[in-house]
Amino acid sequence: MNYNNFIIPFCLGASLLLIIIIYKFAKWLSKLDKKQKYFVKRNFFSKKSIAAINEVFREALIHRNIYRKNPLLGYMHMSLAFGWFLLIVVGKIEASFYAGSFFEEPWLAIFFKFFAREQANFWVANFFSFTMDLLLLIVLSGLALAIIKRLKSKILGIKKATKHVIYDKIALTALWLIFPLRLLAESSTAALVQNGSFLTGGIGELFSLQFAQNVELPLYWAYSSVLFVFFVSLPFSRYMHIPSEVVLIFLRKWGAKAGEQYSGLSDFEINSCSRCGICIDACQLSFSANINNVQSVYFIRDTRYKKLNDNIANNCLMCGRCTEACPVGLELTLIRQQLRTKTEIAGKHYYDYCENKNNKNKTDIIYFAGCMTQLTPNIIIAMKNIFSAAKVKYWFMDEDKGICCGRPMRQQGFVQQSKDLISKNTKLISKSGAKLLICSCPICYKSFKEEYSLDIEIMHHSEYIKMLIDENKIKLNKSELNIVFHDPCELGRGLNIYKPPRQVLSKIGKIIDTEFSEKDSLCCGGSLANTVIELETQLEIRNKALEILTKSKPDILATACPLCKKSFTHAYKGKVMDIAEIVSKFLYLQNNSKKQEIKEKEIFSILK
Amino acid sequence: MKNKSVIIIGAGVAGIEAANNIAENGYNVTLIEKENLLGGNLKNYAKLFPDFYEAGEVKNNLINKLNSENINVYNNNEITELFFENNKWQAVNSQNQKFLADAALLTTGFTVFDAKRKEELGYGIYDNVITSLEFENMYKTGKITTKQGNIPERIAFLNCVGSRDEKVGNHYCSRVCCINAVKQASEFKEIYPDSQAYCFYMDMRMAGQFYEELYRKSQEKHNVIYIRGRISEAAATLDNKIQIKSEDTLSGLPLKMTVDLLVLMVGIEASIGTNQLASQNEINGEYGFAKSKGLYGNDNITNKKGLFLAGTCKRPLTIPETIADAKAAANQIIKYLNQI
Amino acid sequence: MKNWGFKISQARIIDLDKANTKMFEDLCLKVPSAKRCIMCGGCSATCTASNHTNFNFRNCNLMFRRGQFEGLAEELDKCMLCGKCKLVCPRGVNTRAIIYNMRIILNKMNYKNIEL
Amino acid sequence: MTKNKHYWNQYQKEIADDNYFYERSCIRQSFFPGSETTFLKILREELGKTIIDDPNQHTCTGIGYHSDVVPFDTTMTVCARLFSLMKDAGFKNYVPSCVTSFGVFTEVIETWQNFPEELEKTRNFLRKATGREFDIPNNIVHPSDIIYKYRTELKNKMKYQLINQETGKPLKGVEHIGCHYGKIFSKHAVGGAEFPQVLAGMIEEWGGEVVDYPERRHCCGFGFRQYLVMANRGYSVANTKKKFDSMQAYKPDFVLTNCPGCTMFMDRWQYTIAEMEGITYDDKKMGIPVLTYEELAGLLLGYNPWDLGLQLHQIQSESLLNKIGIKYDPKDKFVGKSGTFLGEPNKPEKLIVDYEK
Repeated sequence: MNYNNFIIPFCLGASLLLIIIIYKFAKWLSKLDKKQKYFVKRNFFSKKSIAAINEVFREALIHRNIYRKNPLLGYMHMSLAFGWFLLIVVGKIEASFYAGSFFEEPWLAIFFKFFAREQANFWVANFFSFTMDLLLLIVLSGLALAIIKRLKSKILGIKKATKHVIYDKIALTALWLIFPLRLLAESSTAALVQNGSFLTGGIGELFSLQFAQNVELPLYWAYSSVLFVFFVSLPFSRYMHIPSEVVLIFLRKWGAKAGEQYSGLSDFEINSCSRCGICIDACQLSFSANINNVQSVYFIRDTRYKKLNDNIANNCLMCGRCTEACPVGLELTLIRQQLRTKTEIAGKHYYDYCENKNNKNKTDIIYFAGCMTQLTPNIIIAMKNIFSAAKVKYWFMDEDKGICCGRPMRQQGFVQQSKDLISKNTKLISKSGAKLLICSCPICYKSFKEEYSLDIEIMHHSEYIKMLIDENKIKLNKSELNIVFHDPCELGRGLNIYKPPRQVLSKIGKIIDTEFSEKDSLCCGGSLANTVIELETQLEIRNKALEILTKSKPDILATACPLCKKSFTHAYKGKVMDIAEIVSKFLYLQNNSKKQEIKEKEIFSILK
Repeated sequence: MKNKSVIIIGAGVAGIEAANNIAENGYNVTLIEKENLLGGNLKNYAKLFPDFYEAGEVKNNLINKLNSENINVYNNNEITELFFENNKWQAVNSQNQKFLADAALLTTGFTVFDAKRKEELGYGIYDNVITSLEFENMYKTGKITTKQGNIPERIAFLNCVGSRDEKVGNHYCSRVCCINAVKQASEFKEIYPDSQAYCFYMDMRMAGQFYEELYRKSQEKHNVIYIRGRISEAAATLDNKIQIKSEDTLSGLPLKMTVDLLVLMVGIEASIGTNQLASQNEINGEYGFAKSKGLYGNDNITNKKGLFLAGTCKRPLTIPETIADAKAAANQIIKYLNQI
Repeated sequence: MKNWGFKISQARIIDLDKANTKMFEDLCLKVPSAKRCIMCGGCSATCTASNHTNFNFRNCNLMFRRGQFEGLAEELDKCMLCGKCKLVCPRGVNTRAIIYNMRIILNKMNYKNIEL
Repeated sequence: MTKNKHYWNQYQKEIADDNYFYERSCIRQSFFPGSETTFLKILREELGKTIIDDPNQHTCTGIGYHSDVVPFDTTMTVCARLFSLMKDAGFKNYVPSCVTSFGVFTEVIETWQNFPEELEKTRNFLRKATGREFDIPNNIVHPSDIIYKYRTELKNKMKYQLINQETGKPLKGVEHIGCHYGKIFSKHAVGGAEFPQVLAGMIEEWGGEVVDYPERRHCCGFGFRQYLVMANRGYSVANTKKKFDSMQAYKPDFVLTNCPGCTMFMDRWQYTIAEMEGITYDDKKMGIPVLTYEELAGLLLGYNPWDLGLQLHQIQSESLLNKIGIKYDPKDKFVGKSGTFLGEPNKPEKLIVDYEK
């Protein structure tokens, strides 16, 4: 049997790792919610599993997403992950080939050079030896890049590297030591028995026979021990993302979706974070306000180590920019919202005072302005204008201060209260018999779409205006105005509505592109979701965003959210208008030429 | 010796007063005004607090003295650049015409806050939300009416619009709006004793001579009702009245009422000219106002040799304060011209 | 225990010698702008809950500041956290964060999914 | 506090030096029966004054008046009858034992002086009802005023001083003036309303030290309506508690009062507070003794404490007696005038009433 005492640390470490991972995965899988479990069962034996394998290959080994962001960074990850993976696979084949059986000792592949001392020197062995050296070289090159990244992250396109915890540092040190030690150990064997190829053999030649004899066993011990350290620290360090992400990809392919509640899937997501720190660069708190310790990477890290505090949990604009940037595709904003959930007080009813709000009139269309819109009366007036121009009958649900949609409560983690509000509004809406609900505030809109279970159509006013134009119910005047459209977070990244507002605005003026738009658009700083930063910080974020948005000196800075409008109006001396306001000003009045004339004058006055 | 000259930019209260004082001493003064008429912001007012003195009279007294031959007045001239070159202060107007002098005095003054920036108060949206300036204009005509031409039965004055407001970036107190609201409420009640006037305030700052007395008189004689609370929403009702919402903080209850006219007491902001010329000469202070060298004895001089400041280009001031400040500036300038 | 038919009345007075004002100081560490309030009442004026109930954020903040916590948690439950108050505040007080933190403190709430 | 020059020293009032017409208090006779007897004894035997104690006297209606059950016209007429008794006896100096009465009389007289028609009306009422005539007293003083006036003479006759025998330091006394003594008309109070000297003067003259604590001027909590209606009683006791909470830190040895209500409530509410909330205001859980000025004067003059009626207080005063060094026989405590044992009262649950040295 191929045995030496130095394999003990490796075997022990590998078994421990296996046990811990199986235990953790079993626990998380059992925590999956009903829907997620259903999908897993239904799609386990389906083509989706094959698609998942494909995805694992592309994302977990080749790291396509990171490659796209920065080729050098992608190569670093690929060489380490894929290189090591191949080392294991090819090593296994090599060992099986050598032993003449597939069921050779499991450690043989790892310490192959040591045990395969009297291997015949023919082309197959040479081929394997060469391949293995090549793979080792690739891995070592990746390692070199990793060291450079640690020292100077900017070269690899990362402005701010993550600050790591002690587990990470131990695992990282072990990881960095594995391959140099393997190289040295194998080189020493190669020096003694000449079984190395260009790399191990080449370095082996530099060793004297005496020296190689002296260091060979200690080097294998060191190699094996470092493996032990890495394996044992892996489940407690960021390297847990390696096994977790594989399962996560399968779960996703099978159709499991993260819901409002924290679940086993969330556990997998949290552990799939590799703490690469890409989210730090995407975060406006970082690049506008120089707050660098609260981003998703730290949020998830602190959650994993059960150290989460209010300052980190609540210090987030929930703008979703990090979700867009995450290479693992973690739903960071949603996870944050799940985790903000607070302990509840059983049996409490919070908003009974809203009961006296009654709707007597039946209606087909409801207009819900939202709390914030109450403070931007121009939007409400504009919407009323548009409704009357399109001759639409509607019920203005919150004309006399309505019930909040519940999303602000949910964002702060008060689920019970949020549900209370949702049920109050649902009652009002279903009583009215409406078929269409139009919102002016993207926050309410997202809430109605995702948190309510209303079986009526829900639209943001930008979509509704688009529909009115398409149906020829309103006509607009064209002008020469230059318009910059600012995508509100909840409307854009939140609900993927990028086109309708642009289509509407392009009927009025010329839309000018900005540096950050659509998926990359910036938060206005007015976000309600952050309860930690103070006004001063919000203004820094706003000013930076405003600076970028108005670089081209547009005639109008358009947006589709009362909160964004409010943020920008206070600082920008130019025109900041909601899309509804602009449309209302540019309504073409067919049957009244006199009014139309006045209208045109008004349009002209906008430019002033 | 006396052929030395000074440019004064802005022919408002401070500019004219300083011009008169300097010219009396035999120096040449170039007084430049961007508008057609002289008098600056004083033109906008009918009567002055706290004694209801005719603003027109103050203005005429100032302007009438301007006929000294040492003063050259250039109206309709907007200065866009001011700099020191070849031992002269040079002011350039928008037509690229240059004015040269040995010293320069900035009296570019203030402009009022644009109330449209506080959208929730409905200015520019609803007809019957007006600013204190518009109220003055109406008062000049002797008729204070709603846009529909009716006599307001109820009028509300809201203090601190654009002052003491972090949201619009103005942390400072404009100092004159409180007493101005008291004055305007009293004026309103003089004309319409049967109507009711309300004044919404955060703090009543009556720190000038006779201010407190006027405040008291407005309570006793004119029955102006003071409510400690800030209005945070205004909306029009069907009959074009304005419904306002505030908290009556002293009773701790929310308060809503309908008024025929809502007057926003707009605060003082640095004028565009002040902002522009001060930053060109690196004497820009907080909030776009110009910065003097120091408050104690150096308030009219700046870090730039030969560049002087007077009036509300530095900070909100009342008219008597501005006049005194202009005299002080004139004194400093004369001293400076004597030395060079 | 004897039935007296009456109880010793509690003083209505705000006794700043005994009141717990430390809680407000702690709150200020989280929301420094809480100190800036000048009690203008703009928040309560715009508040939806204030218009339907006797909820009054300005007063809640003041009571918390004075260490008067009785009934405060129930009072704060009426707030919908919509954030309008934050938008109208002339002093830039982070009103919403104050309510959020007062709620957490008074109800001793914690994160549900994380055992801390 | 009188050591410094104080403005209240100018608030002095005229106190007649002899020939007093005494009017007893309704409640004091039953709650603290030794006090009034002692007062008469001191005046007659120690000071040699003439004071008449008319058996025909009656209430001044004070409690009924302040509880809104007796109208003012009735009160004025009832007071007038008392004055007519004095007129019959040929006296001019009226001395009501009770501070409530004192307040009522001063109020009535003030009314008559300002509204002569009321005086006429009252004369008519009295004439119609009883056929009596009356004169307004020349001098109306409270008995505590008289003791205050003669505090130095009394001091010379005293066997004891308000000095702690063990430490040699002055005893600390809380003085509590009845509200109606000085707060209705401050001109009738020695030292005015804010710093009444009447009791403080006695304590200081007799060797003690006056405690000046924050709630010194606060009402004892009686308040008539407050105590008499059970629903309001919690408010009444809360006021007493506030006073004791405030004075506790000063560790007073005794409380001295001049008003029947105050003596009663500051004494009895200590029991209530102890039983309800377990709070007592001294180290031994026995409470702070509350004495009337007559009782204090009597003690210092060497009278038998049981003759003064100290055993009838809720808070027992043995601790104070020991501090002053007064000799007493515990066996005599519950022996009546006839020499028979009267039996011991029931003991409270939390407040300790048995003195063990």
